[in-house]
Amino acid sequence: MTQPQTHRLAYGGRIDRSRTLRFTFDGRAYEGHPGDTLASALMASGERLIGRSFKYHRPRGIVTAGPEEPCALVELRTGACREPNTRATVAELYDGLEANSQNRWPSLALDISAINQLVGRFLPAGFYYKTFMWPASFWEKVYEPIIRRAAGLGRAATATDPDEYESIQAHCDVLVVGSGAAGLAAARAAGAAGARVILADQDFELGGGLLLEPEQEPWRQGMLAALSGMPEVRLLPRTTVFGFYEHDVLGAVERVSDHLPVPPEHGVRQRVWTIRARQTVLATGSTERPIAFPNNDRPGVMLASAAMTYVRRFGVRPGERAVIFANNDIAYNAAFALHDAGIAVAAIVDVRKKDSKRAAAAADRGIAVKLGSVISDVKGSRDIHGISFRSVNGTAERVLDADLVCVSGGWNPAVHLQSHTRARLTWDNDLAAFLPGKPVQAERSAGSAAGVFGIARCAADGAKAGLEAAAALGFRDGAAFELPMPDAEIDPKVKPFWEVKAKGKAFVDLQNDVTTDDIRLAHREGYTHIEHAKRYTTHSMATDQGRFSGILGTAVLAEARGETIEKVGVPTFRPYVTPVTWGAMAGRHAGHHLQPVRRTPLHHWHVRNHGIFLETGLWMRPLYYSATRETGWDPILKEARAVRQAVGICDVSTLGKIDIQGRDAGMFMDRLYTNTFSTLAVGKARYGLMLREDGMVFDDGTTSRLSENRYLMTTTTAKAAEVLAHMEFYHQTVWPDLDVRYCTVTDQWAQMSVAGPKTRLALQGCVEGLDLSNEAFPFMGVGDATIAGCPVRIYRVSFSGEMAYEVATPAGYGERVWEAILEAGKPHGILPYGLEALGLLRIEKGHVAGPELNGQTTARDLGFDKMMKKKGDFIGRVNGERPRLMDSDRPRLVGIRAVDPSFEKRLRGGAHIVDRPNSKASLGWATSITRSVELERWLGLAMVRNGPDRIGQRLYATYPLKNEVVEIEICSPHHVDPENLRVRA
Amino acid sequence: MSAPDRLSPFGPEAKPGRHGAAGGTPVLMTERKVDIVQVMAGRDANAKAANLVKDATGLALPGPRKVEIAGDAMAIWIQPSGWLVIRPRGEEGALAKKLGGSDDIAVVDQGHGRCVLRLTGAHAGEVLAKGSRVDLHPRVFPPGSVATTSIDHITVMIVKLDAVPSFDLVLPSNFAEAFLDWLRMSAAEFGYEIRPAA
Amino acid sequence: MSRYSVFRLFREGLRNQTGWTRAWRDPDPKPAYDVIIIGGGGHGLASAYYLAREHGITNVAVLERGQIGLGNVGRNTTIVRSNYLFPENNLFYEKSLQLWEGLEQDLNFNVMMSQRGVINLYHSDSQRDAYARRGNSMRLNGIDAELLDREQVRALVPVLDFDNARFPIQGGLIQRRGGTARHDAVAWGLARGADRLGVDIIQNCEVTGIRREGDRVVGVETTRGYIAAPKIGIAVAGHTTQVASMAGVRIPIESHLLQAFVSEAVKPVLDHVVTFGAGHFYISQSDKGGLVFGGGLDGYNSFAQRGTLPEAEHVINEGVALMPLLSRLRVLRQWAGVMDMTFDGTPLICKTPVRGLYVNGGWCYGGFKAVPGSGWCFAHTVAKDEPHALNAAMTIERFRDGGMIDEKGAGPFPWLH
Amino acid sequence: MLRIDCPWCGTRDEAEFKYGGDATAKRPPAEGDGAAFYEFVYDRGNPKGWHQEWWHHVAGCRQWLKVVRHTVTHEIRSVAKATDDVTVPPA
Repeated sequence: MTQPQTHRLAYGGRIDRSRTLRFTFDGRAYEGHPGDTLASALMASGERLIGRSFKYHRPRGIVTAGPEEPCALVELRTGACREPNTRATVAELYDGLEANSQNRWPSLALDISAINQLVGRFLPAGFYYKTFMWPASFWEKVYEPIIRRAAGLGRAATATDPDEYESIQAHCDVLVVGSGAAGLAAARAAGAAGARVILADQDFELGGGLLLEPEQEPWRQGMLAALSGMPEVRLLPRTTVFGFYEHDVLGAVERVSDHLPVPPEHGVRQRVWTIRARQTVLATGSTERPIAFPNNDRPGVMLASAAMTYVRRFGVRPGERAVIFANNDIAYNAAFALHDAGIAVAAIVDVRKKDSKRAAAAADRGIAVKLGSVISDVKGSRDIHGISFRSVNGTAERVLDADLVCVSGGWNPAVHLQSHTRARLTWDNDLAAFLPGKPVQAERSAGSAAGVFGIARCAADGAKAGLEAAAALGFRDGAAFELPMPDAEIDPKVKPFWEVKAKGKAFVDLQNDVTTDDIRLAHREGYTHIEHAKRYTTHSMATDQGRFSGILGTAVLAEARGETIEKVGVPTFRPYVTPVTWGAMAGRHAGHHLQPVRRTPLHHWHVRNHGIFLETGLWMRPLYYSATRETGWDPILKEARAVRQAVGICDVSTLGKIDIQGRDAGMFMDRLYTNTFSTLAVGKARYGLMLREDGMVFDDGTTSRLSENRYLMTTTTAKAAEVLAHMEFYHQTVWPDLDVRYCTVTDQWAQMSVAGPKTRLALQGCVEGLDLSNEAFPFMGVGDATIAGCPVRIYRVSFSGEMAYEVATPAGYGERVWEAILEAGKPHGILPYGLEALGLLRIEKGHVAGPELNGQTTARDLGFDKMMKKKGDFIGRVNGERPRLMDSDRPRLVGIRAVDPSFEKRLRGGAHIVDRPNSKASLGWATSITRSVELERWLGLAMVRNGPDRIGQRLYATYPLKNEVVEIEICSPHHVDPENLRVRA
Repeated sequence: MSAPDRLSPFGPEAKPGRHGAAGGTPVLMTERKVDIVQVMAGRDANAKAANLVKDATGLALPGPRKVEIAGDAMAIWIQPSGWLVIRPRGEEGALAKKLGGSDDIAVVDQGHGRCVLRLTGAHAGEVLAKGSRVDLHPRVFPPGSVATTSIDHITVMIVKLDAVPSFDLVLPSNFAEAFLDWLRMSAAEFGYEIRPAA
Repeated sequence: MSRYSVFRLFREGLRNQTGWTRAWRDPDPKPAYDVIIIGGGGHGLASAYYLAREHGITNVAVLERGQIGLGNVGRNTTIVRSNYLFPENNLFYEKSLQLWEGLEQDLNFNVMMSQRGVINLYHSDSQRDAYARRGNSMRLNGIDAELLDREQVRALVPVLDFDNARFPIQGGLIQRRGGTARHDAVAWGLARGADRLGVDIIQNCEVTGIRREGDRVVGVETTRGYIAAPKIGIAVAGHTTQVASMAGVRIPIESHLLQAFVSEAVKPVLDHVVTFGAGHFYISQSDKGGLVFGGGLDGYNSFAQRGTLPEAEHVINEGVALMPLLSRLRVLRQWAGVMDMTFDGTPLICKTPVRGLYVNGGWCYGGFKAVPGSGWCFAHTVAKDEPHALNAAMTIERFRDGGMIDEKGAGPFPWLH
Repeated sequence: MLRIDCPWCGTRDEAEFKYGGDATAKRPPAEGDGAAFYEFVYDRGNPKGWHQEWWHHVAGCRQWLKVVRHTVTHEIRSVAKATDDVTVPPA
């Protein structure tokens, strides 16, 4: 049965009593109204116990009404949508909401681990550094699993998130963070001046503190109406600005659909805004802070402003009989708000001795004020029924019945975002708080975030900030507007007071269970710096990152050190102001959307024809083709045999292609490559090798000379982009005088390698306008022709070692040409072949590729000594000749073959080469291994110390990961046709 | 030689039709059938290149960040001394041939390597803003502007045509399908319609 | 300052923890020491500890500009492993790992060394072969390593995306002895350990100059006065080039930013350290429940200890792609550390052209796991005035003579390592 | 996130650029010796302060730009074309 709203006020607040929303907490049914948060709705039903603390599992309730809530954390939603550690105080209520308490077993009311309280005296801060060491072997096996199970708060979702997220790239003249009186005024002032404005607030209702002031409602509504009417002003409720980054970029997360059971169709759950703001106004307000006193963590102890918020905004009675504990005048507002709502206020316990106007006002309402007094204890456990209080430095305790304690230790301006910019905070003695410091980025703080209190004053301060921000960008003379009616002048001055020293645990970090004694212990042990004390005690390291009570820890530490709070300081504030969901940050890039897919012009032919694909970089490339999706070597060997024995065709469109033109094109090529291209004949191709400036091989490929001053370079698939950037670097920064122009044409061409002894026959059946005979079109020739009416350029180059022609055609004609070649090749047994067969063939032939060009090998290592021109400059020449790179003992490229011709004992890439089966001394490693169709055995390429001098030696390939050792013979890398006759056939 | 039919780089999934949220004004997506040629001028050859393009197409070569638009044809500034010349599709390779080129002016046919997607509709700017890091606000990016940027890791040229707003997006063909995936996801909340190529 | 023991904890429990005293002293600097270590981070403290423990050199000062342990040792992702390709690296890191294994007994301080296993995922055959080359190299050198196939990885880490990934997981290389340790505790434990052996740990003492006589060092100028020493060790990763230049020594290092992140604490979902093979992402779950993760460098020289937005998005993209159920968790905090990046990704533990001046730096982003091994080797190098075999290759000269130790093959681009 | 004011394209996000390291290193002429080429590749400045560095506008105009940036504050003092001479403030 549904829990009645026993604590809902009959009237007042911003909730819509005409509509009822049903929800459950730990399986029990509750109801609330639109405008409620989960916390206010639970409170309306009289729920006090919401969670358990991290270490002692003490009962915890609701202590704030905002995102800084350290205690009332729940698991919201279930299954794949479960959101652990959700702050009930900002979770907007929706119909059907399901929430569960967390970090308790078996139930919230009866939590076995609460036993930790009894042994608590033996578990001070940092105790784990001093124990769990005996016996040594027990840590992983025994202690750690126990600690891990006990730790953590809520549970993660159980499956992949069904919701979507996205990001938005925003630009504005003025970003205003916070929509209280200061924020609204700042936005309106800047907007009226003509600036492009974004106003963001984490709350689902805009207005900040105005939402607690019914008499200011007309002004708030008027401001919102005016802002909504400005085309260049964008209002973003439910949007938390979480970080202020360099160059005036801010990050924000908009909770688009978290207030709905599920996001609307085609809608996202959350959206991350990257905001480039020319000026920023931080009107982030301020948060009240607690005071440490024994049992200050009991459910029913909350911030005075929170109690006031539940009464004024949510129409809820947080208790029946309240005691206010304060060191300032502003807190009296809470007392009066409660009183006006018919809640008994037993007393205001005010640490200040001096009487004040506010005390008189309290007396008028018949509220007792205990000046110069402090609360020394709280009675009760899961619920409270009274407090003890005494004079500040007295001992005689008196008792008061109360079920609600409203605490106010003063206010902390929300300076987190400004701190991200590395501005130095300044200390204010009147407020006993840190204020924003001198800006170092284009920002200014306004309103209570800047230490200004009172609605009217905040509005005026915000308007000024908005005007200044706009003026700084040249936007002037906006229309003036009316400010809110002046409110009661309240002196925000506080009497610094942080801790009541008395018997019992007084908490400074309510989530991590850090007490004032823990801080003092850290100090005793030498962890006296705020960062050390924080890390040693875990104070300020909970989900609220110290926003709730960080300053308390500093105050206690400062007292122990005998120094000022200003000197001790607070731990560095870093992003995120409030934690941000991973999904929102990932945006559209979840799952297979991590990176875009790059497709060749022939992609869909491969799909239709059973290509089995592999992700290589961004590309998708067919490994092999199999209608039955069979795995293993058979389909690969079949394709490779087709090439060795008949003809095959392979999509090589992924090769990088760069069109290079200009009078100095040849000279440029000569400097990029180790070998010479300025001597290459027009209409010819040549294999080229590029080095990095450190002498390591960078890339290789064939480059053709299309005319006197025009070359077409091909690069490896992997390095295409890097090669272009490399060329641009050397041309633009080192040799700007070279008269050369170039651009990528990779996407322009579909390119296919047709290879095998019957290639010429196959192509002659479809190529028009080019004589393919060996005489007319020899190896390394380049020519234009047409196939199936499409223009093609044909390069007679070979990667497989067979007679081969690469056919390039404009991308849109790729499939036509490919299919025409297949058609013409049919009588000759043509087969399409994929990456696997391509690799097999190049390994047999001894062509190097990725595994050999891995950035660790020099040209000499790979046997390219002869390709390095003796005269003239080229990139990498000099550093490539450093002594240890010339050392013949370096691993150098060789071929290796299994001695055993059967396929029983397998060679694998990554095996190491040793001279005895059981040797541990590696002589090198196998880079590329394949089953050979030519030699019917395992073979491949390897980098071996003194490799070329070992040709003929019997060594071993050892693979300890699988305990395999295979006897091998070192041989030439060119397993197939070392004389290169076939490619010239 | 007349141009044989070619495959669209946007792939078989780019079928004409209305998708995403119903109601409201959809974003319209149309593949443009065009020829594209990249022109790169050598040192001190910008004027010569301008004349070359003027004679061949009637288009003037614009300066940085600008596009010269004449009817269905346009010339886009892409980098110092570098432009793309785009006009409705004609004979295969004809535009490049007509421009010819010389030792100090490189002319490179990109008619298949690049493709153009027209994006138009009241929400077109909002859709692009989900990926474009460039400010497309009319104050800073009026019609006749071009920006090359990166959207979802794909290098895209954004050409602002009018205040609707309408944009021509120049894409690398190998990424056309991937870009369309992203665009469809981003436009779904407003609803979108894929039009037949034109 | 007494030992930690169960008895001690019990007694202090009964008397409200009032008996605990400073974990390490707070001495004023003496006029002279036998050895000065500049830098009170993990490496500096470990170096001092092993100088005293292994070589009996106890008249040592560790000079820390601010407070110990708040540089990279307090800013990393706490991963400990020795799964390197080249013997010059894997033998060194293995020594370090072995020291880690005994560290808490050694120091009588629980650094929460957790050998939960480090898994490097591979996503293609060629990547598998590259990891196999590494794993086989480790095995030949007596270091544990196992190659896992897809199903073996799934059994260990079921929360990874095996169904919808852009770069499907094919398997992984696991070092079971690898894992994590509580980073702050390492600094504190080493400080306490060194202090107990007589080392002076001097905080708030910034070195402003290194005094030379001819080709040798004689002492340092500090904000707390001149301090003499015939041997000076620099262990200030992140600022190595700045400090070395005080002695006129140029070091081939660039400073780059590496970011780290932690999520809100949740119940255990991940029992290992996992590294994504198709990007820059690694993650583990702390004993407190937070998911601690990081990615690549920001990619440009930086001394700003400040997180940035693009790298956060980049890293978190890969995290969600790898572990989809992270999507609804929240990232709590983002921070950054300044890395010493060398031109081959391998550190420097060596002598310098100036007699009596030694450098320990260039940790790139492998510094944390190296802490004990680095201190052990640096102590040897300083004490004996010659490197130990384990760090003999980690010299400055290697770049001149071509002896780079480039595990990635990324080349002379520090920001790519 | 850095925002780099490309002299050709205007102010753009870091994401459009690739970093290229120290822009003060000059490649020696062809006849340069080992020491000279060692310095070009390995002897880089690593100032804590103003740094002259290469940025390549890869997803833009594809120009290599000389950027003067502060390595602590990230403030960018100037962005120039590859062939321009730039002045670097004292660190």
